[in-house]
Amino acid sequence: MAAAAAAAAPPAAPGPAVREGDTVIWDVNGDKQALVVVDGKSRVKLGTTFFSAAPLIGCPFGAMFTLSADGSSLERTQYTPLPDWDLPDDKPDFNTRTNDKLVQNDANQTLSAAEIEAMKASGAAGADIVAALAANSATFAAKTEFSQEKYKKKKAKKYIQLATVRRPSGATVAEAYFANSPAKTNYLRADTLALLLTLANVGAHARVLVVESCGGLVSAAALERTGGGLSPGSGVASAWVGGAAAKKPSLEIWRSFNFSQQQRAGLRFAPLATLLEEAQQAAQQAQQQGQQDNGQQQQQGDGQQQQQQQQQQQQQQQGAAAAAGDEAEPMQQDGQLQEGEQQQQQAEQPPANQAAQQQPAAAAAGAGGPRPPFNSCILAAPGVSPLALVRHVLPLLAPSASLAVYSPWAQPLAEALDALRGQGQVANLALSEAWWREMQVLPLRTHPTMNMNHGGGYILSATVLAQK
Amino acid sequence: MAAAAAAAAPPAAPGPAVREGDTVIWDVNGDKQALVVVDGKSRVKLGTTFFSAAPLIGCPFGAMFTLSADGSSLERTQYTPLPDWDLPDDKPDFNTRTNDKLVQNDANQTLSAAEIEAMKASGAAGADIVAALAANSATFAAKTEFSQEKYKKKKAKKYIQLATVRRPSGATVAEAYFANSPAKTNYLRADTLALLLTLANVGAHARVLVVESCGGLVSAAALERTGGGLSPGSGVASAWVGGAAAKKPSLEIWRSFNFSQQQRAGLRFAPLATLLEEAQQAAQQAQQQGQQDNGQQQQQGDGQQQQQQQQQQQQQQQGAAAAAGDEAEPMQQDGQLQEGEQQQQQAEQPPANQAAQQQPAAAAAGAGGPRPPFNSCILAAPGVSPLALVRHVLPLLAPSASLAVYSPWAQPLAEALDALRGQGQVANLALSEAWWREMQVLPLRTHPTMNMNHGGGYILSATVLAQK
Amino acid sequence: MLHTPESAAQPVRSIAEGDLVVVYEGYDNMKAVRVAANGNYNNKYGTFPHKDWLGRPYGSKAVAKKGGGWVLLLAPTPELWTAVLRHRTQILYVADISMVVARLELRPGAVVLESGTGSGSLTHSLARAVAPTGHVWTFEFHEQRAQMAAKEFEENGLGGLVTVTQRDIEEGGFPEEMHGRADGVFLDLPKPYKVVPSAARCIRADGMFCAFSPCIEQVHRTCEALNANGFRDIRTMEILVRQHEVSRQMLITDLDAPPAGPTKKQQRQAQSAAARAAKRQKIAGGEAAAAAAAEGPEAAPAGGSPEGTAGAGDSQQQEQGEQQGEQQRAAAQQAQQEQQAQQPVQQPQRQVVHKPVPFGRGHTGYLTFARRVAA
Amino acid sequence: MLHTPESAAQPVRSIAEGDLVVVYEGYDNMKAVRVAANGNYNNKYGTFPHKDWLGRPYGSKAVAKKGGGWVLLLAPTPELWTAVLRHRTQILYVADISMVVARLELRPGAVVLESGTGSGSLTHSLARAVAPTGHVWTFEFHEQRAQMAAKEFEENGLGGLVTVTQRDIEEGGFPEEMHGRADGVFLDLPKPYKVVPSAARCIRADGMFCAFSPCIEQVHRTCEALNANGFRDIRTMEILVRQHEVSRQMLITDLDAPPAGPTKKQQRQAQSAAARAAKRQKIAGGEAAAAAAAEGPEAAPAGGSPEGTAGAGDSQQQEQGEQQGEQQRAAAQQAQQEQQAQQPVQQPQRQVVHKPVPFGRGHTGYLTFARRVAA
Repeated sequence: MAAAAAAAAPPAAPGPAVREGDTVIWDVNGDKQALVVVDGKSRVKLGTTFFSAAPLIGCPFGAMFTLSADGSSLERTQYTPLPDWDLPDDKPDFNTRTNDKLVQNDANQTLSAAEIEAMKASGAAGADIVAALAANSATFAAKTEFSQEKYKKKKAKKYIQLATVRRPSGATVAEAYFANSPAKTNYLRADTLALLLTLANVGAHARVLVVESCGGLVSAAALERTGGGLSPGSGVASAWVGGAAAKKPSLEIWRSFNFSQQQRAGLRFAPLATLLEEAQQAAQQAQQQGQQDNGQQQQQGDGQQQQQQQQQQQQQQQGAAAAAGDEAEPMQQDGQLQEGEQQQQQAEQPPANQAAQQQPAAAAAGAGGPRPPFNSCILAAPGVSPLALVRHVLPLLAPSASLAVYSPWAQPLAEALDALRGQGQVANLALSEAWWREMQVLPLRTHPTMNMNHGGGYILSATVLAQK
Repeated sequence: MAAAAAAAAPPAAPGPAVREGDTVIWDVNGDKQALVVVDGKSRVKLGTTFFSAAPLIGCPFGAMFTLSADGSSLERTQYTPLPDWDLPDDKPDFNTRTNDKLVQNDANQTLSAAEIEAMKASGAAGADIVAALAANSATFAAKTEFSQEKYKKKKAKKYIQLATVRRPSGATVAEAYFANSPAKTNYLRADTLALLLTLANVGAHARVLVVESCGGLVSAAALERTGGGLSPGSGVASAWVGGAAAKKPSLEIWRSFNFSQQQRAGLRFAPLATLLEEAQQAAQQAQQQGQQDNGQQQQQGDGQQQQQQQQQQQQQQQGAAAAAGDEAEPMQQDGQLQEGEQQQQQAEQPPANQAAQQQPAAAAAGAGGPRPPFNSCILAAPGVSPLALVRHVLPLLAPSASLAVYSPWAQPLAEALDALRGQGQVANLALSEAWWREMQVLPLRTHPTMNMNHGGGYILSATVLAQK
Repeated sequence: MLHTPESAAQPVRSIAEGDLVVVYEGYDNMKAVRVAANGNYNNKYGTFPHKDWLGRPYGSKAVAKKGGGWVLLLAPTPELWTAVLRHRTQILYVADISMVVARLELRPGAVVLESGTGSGSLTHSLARAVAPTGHVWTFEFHEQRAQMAAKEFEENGLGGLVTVTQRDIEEGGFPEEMHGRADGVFLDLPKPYKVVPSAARCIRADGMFCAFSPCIEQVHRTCEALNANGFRDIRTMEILVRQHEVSRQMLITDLDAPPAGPTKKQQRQAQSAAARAAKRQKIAGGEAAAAAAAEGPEAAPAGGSPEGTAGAGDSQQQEQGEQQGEQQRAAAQQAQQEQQAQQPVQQPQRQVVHKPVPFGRGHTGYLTFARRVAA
Repeated sequence: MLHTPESAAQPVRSIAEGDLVVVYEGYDNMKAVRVAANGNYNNKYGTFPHKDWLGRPYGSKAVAKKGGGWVLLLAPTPELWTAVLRHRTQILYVADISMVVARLELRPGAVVLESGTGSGSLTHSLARAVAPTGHVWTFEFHEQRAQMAAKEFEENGLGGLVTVTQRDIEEGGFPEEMHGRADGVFLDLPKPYKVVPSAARCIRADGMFCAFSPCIEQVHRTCEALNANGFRDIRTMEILVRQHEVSRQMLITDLDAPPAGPTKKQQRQAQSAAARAAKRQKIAGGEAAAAAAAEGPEAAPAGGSPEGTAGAGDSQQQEQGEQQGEQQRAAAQQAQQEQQAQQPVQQPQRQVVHKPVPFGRGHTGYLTFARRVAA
């Protein structure tokens, strides 16, 4: 029934396709995700075998692959609707049986291992094998709905190998890391990241400051939302504590986002100490300028002047950054998930469309990334005292800037809120906690998921006030 | 359809009935609850009028009352199934309309005020009036489901007055306070109370220690679960901090539970200092006895001996308590909710079946309430440092006793857990948070409720260890 | 409302005539004000002439003409707009909004379809996400609402990013010219499942669908329709946000000490300190501030506990206290600090604690996402 | 298992032959053991002869014959039983259990019907609630499970309080002799709505009904049946419990100081301190303890932060650390304290923090309650 209806659905208009050098999320059965740079040499894993990723080039994002019948190659496959929905709501016998007469015993499968192998050899789809296993299980029909689902899931994991080529975005990359290597993004959940971006008012033309210990995920997601440095001054500055000499932490996840050169040019890495120095210099210059232009309407004057200064300074800084190695670090593919060494090595090669980023073209609008003051700020470095960090970055923020601070622990944020309240530096203080939950929606089987992630953490948000 | 089926439901076997002197929860429309002692003089409010509560005497708990047609008296009413379920699932036009053409305007009711009054005068039920209002509203049909529900609820509140006589129990009293005077029970939610009783292993024959600032709700609910002092030594000791001379806090909610004399005799009020002194005396006597009985198997000897001592001491203590005014406090009906002064005054009269509690009959099994050591302990006094309080009461608790501590704030409990962990005094430490939520379940309108209580608080639970 | 090339060049923005300002009086107490040279803003703290605001940076404090009351002048953002806009329908709040924007994978340049427009709360965030080169096509069945929304988008500077059309999407689907053009579709309609075939025609391969439905029955039908109409990765989720209130609590640690309530003298001192603080600071409403200080909203121990600080109210008052504006709060804090300074040994250290605001928003709706099949 | 007149008279109970003991090795790591004079309990920490336990009070620490490993001997309670029982079916946990018992308004003397018995997790709590004079009539469709449950109830001393019967309640309803006798009925069946008419016959006026259903469709049908069969106050709810993990965190406050990682010497010191602590304390498995100390489960700063204490693992290890038994934890703490004592100025104060255990149990089921109409 569902299958028939699906056949009636017209083909979709084309979407973006995989270009050579793009990073993709290679999602196997929705269980495991790997970030893979697709070029002539990289490989992807399906089942127990690695295959060349070359067939992915030119495929639309969202394309699906299975093993060929003989298991020797990847094969594009057409989507078919899930059979879960074929069950009519009024099917009388569904969900009736409890395990009433079932004696616990594992020898209930009448399909032999040889028969299963024969099915596989004859090119039967994994879904068919699972169906056959269920049909030939003496106990399947007597199982409860939960046991049936569990059984089918277990078997599907074994016999169905379906990979989807996903486009990296803030949402998909966050979920892939969280499911596979959560420590690399410091357990930042996708919904919490989404809230941070919203509460910090990140958008095109924003000047965003990020301090994070999430591997660069926050900076990259913010850059995606700004569209890169679309206008002079806008983009993302990703900064860290520890003084001007502190080693840059690992913040390389942006490399998985397939940013264009121009977009990448809106992203800047710098120690907080450098940004604070810039802010101080700008303030001094503004003061000098203000004394000169005393007759003008002051704020406006400051603005124009500051804009000119910024453009100058950005050009200077660009040269300096290239020299100082701001971009010169090795292209480690930190974003590598779950997959083996083979891909890891592939990934460490700079991809073709990203290799050009140190070229002069990066000197376009927004090049070099934003300088203080920022009007949007996300702090997601829970190892640093939130109160100390907020106080540290306040001189970098423009009045009325939006500020969002993440921590897995409520108490440090509560103490920060308590200390900041009523001091005239910020207003609109809130300590929020997101509670996120997925539902299984299926005929006669609708309920929230049985496993749940309680680790969304806490967010302190505020609006910065003008200081005299 | 539903109505027809309901008519087929056989009448229920009789349940408990209201006796003169009982406390009942007078629940109006499920919105407002009042605790009322039912006697010849007390009054209950329905609509804007107070009525004598006398008609409640002899009624089964669960009985429902409405206003008589002329509004002058209370009338027992039969339950009818709710009409919400009469809507067939496939009714085509339901839930279709949005407020598409609705211009915001309040003059959409074609039923005049005079017509409504006439309906009331002719004895129409509130439900009929609400239905008429909906039918005569020019905009009702165009409203969304949410707007329709809101409209009907608002009108129902105005025109339907239905009161239910509820039996006070831990669950119903907790909910009544929480909905009406939450500060009196320190915002203790019914589900949190339920968890505390479970985690502290409260049951018949338990020796329960309670320290609370919830008006006595916790002590009363624990006493209900123990069934009173069903065996010598068992029951509930409700204690407080502040030294032997500290004034007893308000802990009177037990008076609403209709405990029998025998049940009440299992409840004891005392300063913690007094209990600690008793524990010390018992330990000294046990040591002396232990030295005498050195040949016996020691643990067993201690037990028997302790039991004998306890019985002696209880008898002594009972006399002392009566003299010291342990029971002599005025019968304030702190439990009074929402209702006016009239009932308050009524309630302050000692009800007939409770007045006898100081009589010698209270000297039955369990009389005087339990003495240390306790094997079950609930601490629900958030104004006291949980760590200090746990350490304070540990000498009162038997090895392997179950301990549960409530606080609306997580941090003091976290610090207590951190300090107690690995110290050998308790094991099985856990810090839990309950997340409780109601659902609206109706045809095509099923969803979690839109308003939600997030204030279930936090519970620290542990098992006490034997000390050398 | 949104960031612009101008705000990127000059992030310290000054208030100008015709600007929309969010006037902040306290948490959950804000108003949208359009600045007019001869306008006045009035509240219980006094009268604030708009002309005093001109040229001052956003984020400034504005003081009333008389009495010293103050408000804060914040730059509007989609989040602040959601807090101040006029509700014509039930609106989406920040948690659902952030999830919708993130999982529709919107980014600058994207094209998104929305139905219905409602009060325009989400529309502002969609516009921010697709600016400057993308577009929001939003459809509203109700004519008056469509007109009001169009006016607001124009006034808020979204005119070039958002197009509102009056249309019955449930009956007619999206216009044919939208077919194949959408990166994402968002539906907040009673029967989203009726629109799934039309959405499938509009969304390009690998684009995203989202429906917001309060009731599970509609979700069920929507998922079934999605499965049958060329979507996969069908996921339904719920996101709630609860706010925590932060306070300082003095927990009893000496359990043998008899509970010593504050003396009458201490109470008097606290009250007069609060009154002095209010007067000296020239903050709004000395009377209100003194009352707040007397209640001691942040210092009240757990209600029901017999021990209290000066005039501490019970927990209910405490919660009301938490909701009070920062003005009273500041005065109360000042008064307490003053009192502490006077009696350093009698005031034990207070601990900072937090707990969820007990009575909050619960369910809003289920969000169902699905991805359009590539092939 | 339950309190008795004997335990009321003598709450300090000693372990005797034939007793059921809950052997506690760590949080979420417990086993039920029946004490036999010649029995042995074995785990990775060593061998524990039962005879050493006899006569010692519950709540005692038992030390292994060799190696100094220890376990705790706890008295069984319905909650501990739920943690150790053999799962024959999905079971109810403490949050649902406490809600069921409270809202069925059970109290000593009450009569309650349960179907199905399942693994008997809830049954123990029902028995505690109605003891000593009430009764639990519990029905199980599956014959083997009914027999196993009956045996367990008998062994756990509930024989007089609980009667297990093999019966298909969905098809046949409760036995006629139960009509009008129940104060409460609890159903955990795939189709509880089929049993509502029978439950209505069993529950006395003002008595309570409860059904546990994982899926909302079953809840829907049950509510409809309740409304049609003489019930009111129909309420459906969900209760989840999330556990919080407590740790000490050292948050960076000097933001200009270059991140000084621990020196090799400090790392070596920490490791050897842990090893010494493990050896000196004779606690179980010095190797495991030393490993735990080296990981520093409670002292690790936020994962991903470049600063760390001696050999601190990342957050994932930290979470595993939280789940470790208290034995390793104790050793790790000891080692840290020793290290701190050696370097008092180099170790800043750590702050106690808590957060929800991220990966926990989610939905279990909906609880639907209803009250039998009086008249």
